[in-house]
Amino acid sequence: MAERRKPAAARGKDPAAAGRKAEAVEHFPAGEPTERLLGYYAGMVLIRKFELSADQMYKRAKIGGYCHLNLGEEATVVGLMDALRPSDYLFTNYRDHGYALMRGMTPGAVMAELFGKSTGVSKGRGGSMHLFDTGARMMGGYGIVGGQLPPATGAALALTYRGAPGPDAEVVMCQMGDGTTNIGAFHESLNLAAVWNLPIVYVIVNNRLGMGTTVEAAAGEPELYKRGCSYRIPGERVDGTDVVAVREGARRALDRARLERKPALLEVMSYRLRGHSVVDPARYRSASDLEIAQSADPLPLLRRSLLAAGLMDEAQAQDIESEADKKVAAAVAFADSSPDPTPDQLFDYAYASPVANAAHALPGDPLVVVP
Amino acid sequence: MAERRKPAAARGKDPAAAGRKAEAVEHFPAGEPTERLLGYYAGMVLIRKFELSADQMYKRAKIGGYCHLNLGEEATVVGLMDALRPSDYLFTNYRDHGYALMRGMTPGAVMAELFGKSTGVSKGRGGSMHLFDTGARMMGGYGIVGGQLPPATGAALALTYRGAPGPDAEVVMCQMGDGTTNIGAFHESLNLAAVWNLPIVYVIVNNRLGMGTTVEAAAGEPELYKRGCSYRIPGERVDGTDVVAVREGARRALDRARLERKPALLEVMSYRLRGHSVVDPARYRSASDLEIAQSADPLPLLRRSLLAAGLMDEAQAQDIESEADKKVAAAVAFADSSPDPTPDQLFDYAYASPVANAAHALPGDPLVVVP
Amino acid sequence: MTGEGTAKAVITYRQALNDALRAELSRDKNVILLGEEIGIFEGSYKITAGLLAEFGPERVRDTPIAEEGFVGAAIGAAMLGMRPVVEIMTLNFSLIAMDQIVNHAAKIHGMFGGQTPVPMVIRMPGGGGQQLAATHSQNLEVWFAHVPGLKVVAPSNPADAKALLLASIRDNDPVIFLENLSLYNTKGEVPDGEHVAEIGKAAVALEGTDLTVISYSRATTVALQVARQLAGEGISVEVVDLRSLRPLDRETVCASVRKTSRAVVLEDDWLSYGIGAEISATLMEGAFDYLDAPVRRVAAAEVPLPYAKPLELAALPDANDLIKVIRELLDATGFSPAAGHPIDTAT
Amino acid sequence: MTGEGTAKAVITYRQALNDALRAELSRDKNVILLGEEIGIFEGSYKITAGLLAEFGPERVRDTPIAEEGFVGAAIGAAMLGMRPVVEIMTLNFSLIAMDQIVNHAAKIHGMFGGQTPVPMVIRMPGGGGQQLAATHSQNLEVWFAHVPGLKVVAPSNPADAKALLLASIRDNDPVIFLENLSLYNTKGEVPDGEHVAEIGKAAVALEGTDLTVISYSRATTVALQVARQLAGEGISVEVVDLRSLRPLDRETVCASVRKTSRAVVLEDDWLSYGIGAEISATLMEGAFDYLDAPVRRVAAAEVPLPYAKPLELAALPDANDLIKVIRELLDATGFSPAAGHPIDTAT
Ligand SMILES: Cc1ncc(C[n+]2csc(CCOP(=O)(O)OP(=O)(O)O)c2C)c(N)n1
Ligand SMILES: Cc1ncc(C[n+]2csc(CCOP(=O)(O)OP(=O)(O)O)c2C)c(N)n1
Ligand SMILES: [Mg+2]
Ligand SMILES: [Mg+2]
Repeated sequence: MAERRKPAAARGKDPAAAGRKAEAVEHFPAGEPTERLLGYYAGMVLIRKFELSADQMYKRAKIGGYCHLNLGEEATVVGLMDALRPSDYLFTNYRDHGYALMRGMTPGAVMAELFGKSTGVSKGRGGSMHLFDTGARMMGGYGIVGGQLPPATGAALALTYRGAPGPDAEVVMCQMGDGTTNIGAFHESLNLAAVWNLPIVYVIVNNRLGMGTTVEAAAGEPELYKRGCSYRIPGERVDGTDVVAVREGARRALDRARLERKPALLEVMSYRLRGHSVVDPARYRSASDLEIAQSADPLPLLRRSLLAAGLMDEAQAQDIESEADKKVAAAVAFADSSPDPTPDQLFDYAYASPVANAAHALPGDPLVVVP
Repeated sequence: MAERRKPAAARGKDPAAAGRKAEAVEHFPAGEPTERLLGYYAGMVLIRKFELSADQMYKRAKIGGYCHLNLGEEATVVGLMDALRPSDYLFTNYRDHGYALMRGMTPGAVMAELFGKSTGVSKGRGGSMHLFDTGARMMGGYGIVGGQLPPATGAALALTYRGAPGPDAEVVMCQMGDGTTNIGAFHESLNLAAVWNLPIVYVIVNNRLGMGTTVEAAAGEPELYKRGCSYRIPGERVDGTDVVAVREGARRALDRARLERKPALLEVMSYRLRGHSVVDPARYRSASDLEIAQSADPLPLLRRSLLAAGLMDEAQAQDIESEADKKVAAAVAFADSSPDPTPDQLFDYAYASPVANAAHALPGDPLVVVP
Repeated sequence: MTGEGTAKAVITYRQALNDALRAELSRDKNVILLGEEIGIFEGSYKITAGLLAEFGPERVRDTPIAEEGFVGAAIGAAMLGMRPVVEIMTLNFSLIAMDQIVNHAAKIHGMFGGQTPVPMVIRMPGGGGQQLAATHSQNLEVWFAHVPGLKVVAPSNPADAKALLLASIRDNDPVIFLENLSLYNTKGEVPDGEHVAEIGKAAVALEGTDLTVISYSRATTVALQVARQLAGEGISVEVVDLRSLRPLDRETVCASVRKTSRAVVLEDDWLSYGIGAEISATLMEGAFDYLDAPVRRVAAAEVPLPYAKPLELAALPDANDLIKVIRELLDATGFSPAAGHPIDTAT
Repeated sequence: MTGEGTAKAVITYRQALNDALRAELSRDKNVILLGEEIGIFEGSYKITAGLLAEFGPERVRDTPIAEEGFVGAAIGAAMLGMRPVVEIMTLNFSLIAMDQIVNHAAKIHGMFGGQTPVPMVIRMPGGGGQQLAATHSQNLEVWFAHVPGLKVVAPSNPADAKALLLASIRDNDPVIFLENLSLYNTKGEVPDGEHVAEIGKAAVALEGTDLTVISYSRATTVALQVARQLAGEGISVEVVDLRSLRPLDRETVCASVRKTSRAVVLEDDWLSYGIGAEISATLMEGAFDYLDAPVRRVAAAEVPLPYAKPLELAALPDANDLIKVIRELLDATGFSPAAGHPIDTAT
């Protein structure tokens, strides 16, 4: 498939500039197979529908706890995940539904996790923030900001004991939000990856906000892709509303990790269409800010572009969309009809190696039996 | 006094290059008052003699615990402290004896602290790593690597509530070692200082080693003054064996903090003449590495230069040296004859605000009195 | 308590905290608030609602996500005379700041020979029961309670929340101020005017004669509910609300159990090495000869708290668990209920 | 224990650890060591001496000063099948890594539904008494012992140190392996060959009939010394060495005290909310009717540990404190010593 490398000079610009997107159409690189582009659209639509459904299900109290959606980040998620191979490893933050779906976890098993069912990808133990699947090499969504970075770095360390760098090498991708670049774990992790030459790509999904805080208010260097400077890790910024641009940027970074066994930093400029989590009305957000985000919504953009380029017709688009509706409805039905874990299973995963005298008492149960 | 500003282009070079120092003499900037230069020599000699005495006292078991010396860093310490005003605040790491002395704490009270006496600057509670003096605005030596950075940053934050930036503004200097730039607290602190525009100068004393680890092995960007890049904090590197160069570099950084209320980063290239602490024989160190350090010893260098420039004669030099000997001997005598804190004082500083039911039991004492 | 207001209003725990912060920001210009999202977002749990608008971004300062950095910054600011009140969004994130809390805030006054106080407060909510899963549902109050140099309070009701927050802000030592997610919407009477509690004192929240339940924070609300329920059955339960975990008011705890001869500790945290262990050990030392039976502990099952509701419910202690243990203890000691002890529900 | 070596050598605790690490590095190529200064410096306390030379810099990996980073990196490496053994230079620095230890290492197996074990060991020495002052003299083992998902061991002698380190490295869960600065130079017999201890089991280190001292790590050496001394006076002290703090072998502790009817806990950490509290509470529950008097606790004074030697000595528990409390307890229970109980000092 054709490589569309942007001229180096163009990298580092924020291509998704305010207010210009609403009317724009994307131009696809020559040689990009149509099925692939339609597949991207299908993936993005699936994420969108899944997230809207999760929002509804939360309101119906089928889902509890914290629930963070990828709405607005669909092109980012799909582009990143298409660049990642099945043999690669992924670590993400808590905003992880779309990644799980694109990593091949079934919508039913993901929804079941959100519902806290025993058929969920983490057996109902983790919930929305903690999706995990060994087979998919999705090594977890993590709820502590920055918490995923050191383990992801260590996973890359483990890979250095497995084999040499090269076109077939396994690598790690570690996703995080913009706000995460300000925490100590970011610094320590990138530094370790640099001094140890680890095959890892750190991806910053810059959706311009950490909860209600702007990047400018939180980061001394708000051009986040430059923050590899403190470790001599090269950085690149791509347009997160353009799925192909994301994929290409991710590939370049992954190539460096794969072929040279060196870390890379990728910043994906994206938007958050809603509040921080489903319960956040985001009143702190100005109307114009929201408008910019909405005008950059990658879904209508890609739809329009595919139609305009004649790569998809309206019927196909609707097929894709209703297909996604069906998948999501089936996922909800599966989750709904799945069994709850039962209290007798509470200590099932307490330890991986069995151990004498483990404290497995329920509240109020006596600890010691007096003879 | 005359300003000797290096051309900007020269900044950032490591001026204390290997093996060139042994024969070199320093050239002093025009207009630099002789007494001041002699004062620098006197300060450096005092630190040297104090540290050698501390080493001896440790071997005689007058001093316990960990004890880290400034041997080799005398020009760095004196230059930094001369640039700092009495109204400024200082935070350092555990390698703090020289800073305490140059901040005006008496050698006797510093030595008494090392001896764990109640006349010590921290009343014998802190020891070598934890020298503190409210009056001298020496806000502590800190034993946890990087631990001093967040509090120092917060001290600078407090200053922003006190008054406007300007030539009389108070500022904070926060010293650390090269190895400290790899820990999370470094990142979080510099970032806070940047986004909040705090009047603080972070000083990295790059003595090329963190215990046995070289800067190159530990830091992804081993040119440490560049590590402000992730926060848009400007950095500068100066020759830590040249007391005037250190002072000038520190002044430039302090000026930025004072006048513009913005953080700055200063890297001072220095050498460690001995092991990490008094008990470390530093067997990991190559002969050539040690030779380089010894050839850069700032004491003979400054002595030679002052003699060569005719600013000091041999008799004056010997006077300065024997004066320092006397001060150190008096410090030891003072420390030796000072009283130990007594067990009844154990809970004296348990709390700053008295509180009901404080747990002040000695080992084995009952906690509750049964009626 | 100082102050003399007698009028009372019924407000939420959240509002009580907000009132206390507003009062102290108004009273003392050295008081500043620091934390993630406390300004424009008004706090993740809206404790700081309205304060940015009223006091501006320098007094109510949003921080980057950097718990170690901003907790440490509060320490340094306190050393220079400010009185920072830090919000850590939830207690779980305090793990990132632990070096600054334990190696710095708790040590600086003593280690430097009493030369600098560190007058700061760290407010944070703990607690499970919200399906926030393992990393977002912890309590860990026992960690802080174990550390000399810290003071640790855990108020259970709006009046104490306000009075203890005022006391904590005016205290010259670092105070860990423990809130609980489940308490924010609970209501209670708070007297008007300035009431400043004394740190280090437990309270007898409800008097009783047959058995003492010792608890703190959210668990006290459960204990009180159970006590009122059992009163109808002729069982007179005394509830001791610890309020302060460090210092621990051992005398009040022991005095109560010397009277009732039976004790149960109810806490939300994991059982082993929890607060209940210290309470039980304290009663061992201070009420051994008065005890009719061993002190019982009701606490959380020892697992990373699962997300799924049935598992979460099974793992966390509730009123039924407490009632069951109280009955077991009464049975074991041959208790037969007097018909309907009158109890003072207004306490 | 598995393995059948009967020959024994007298070696130091340090050497026992070094031997165990060497054995595991040789046995399993997935075992790697990570930590500050463990390579060219050979470890701050020389536990890893010679291992870099023998196994090279990839198996014995020096890290930058970044406890959170390299502890977390060990977690991720473990998730991919490595068996990292991390050295944190002293326990005090683990505070920086606490989020990775408690929110990640301890949670990942359970929170993700048992899909990935986290087979890693964190070795670190705690302890005071070396004049290292407040921030470098802590124990805090009770913090780790409180956390589900972790296993926590604290061996008191070279044989246990070796056998438990082998067990910890082969275990599929994160194990906190607590050493103590004062133990490194202590000597003891270590059987040749491969002996792998069972985690979660306490040991009766010395049998006795009159009183039980419960302790772990360095404190056990003090307890044994005191027991041997008091044996000469006709006082027969049983010493229970906990060895594992999580899981806690409650049955062995209770069985001993049901026999002796008197118990003292000796620990190096601060008293309130320490290990001793859980032991006392456990005895409350499991030996109440057998106790002749309340369980006593001997622990450190609750201050940030001062540097000055006289203050440090006053703050830390020692043999004299233990003897004093044992005598008080014996006196209170009307004990009169039999002349010279024979004791088996070889246990
Ligand atoms: C250490 C820590 N501090 C605070 C939080 C609360 N919190 C959850 S998400 C979030 C904002 C993160 O922003 P960003 O990294 O930009 O990711 P986004 O949510 O935008 O995807 C915060 C502060 C947390 N989970 N962990
Ligand atoms: C958080 C933490 N980790 C490890 C240590 C042990 N330690 C003490 S000093 C030191 C090396 C520090 O090197 P550097 O910052 O270069 O300072 P220098 O000693 O050279 O002045 C280490 C690892 C510590 N005190 N704190
Ligand atoms: Mg964001
Ligand atoms: Mg250094």
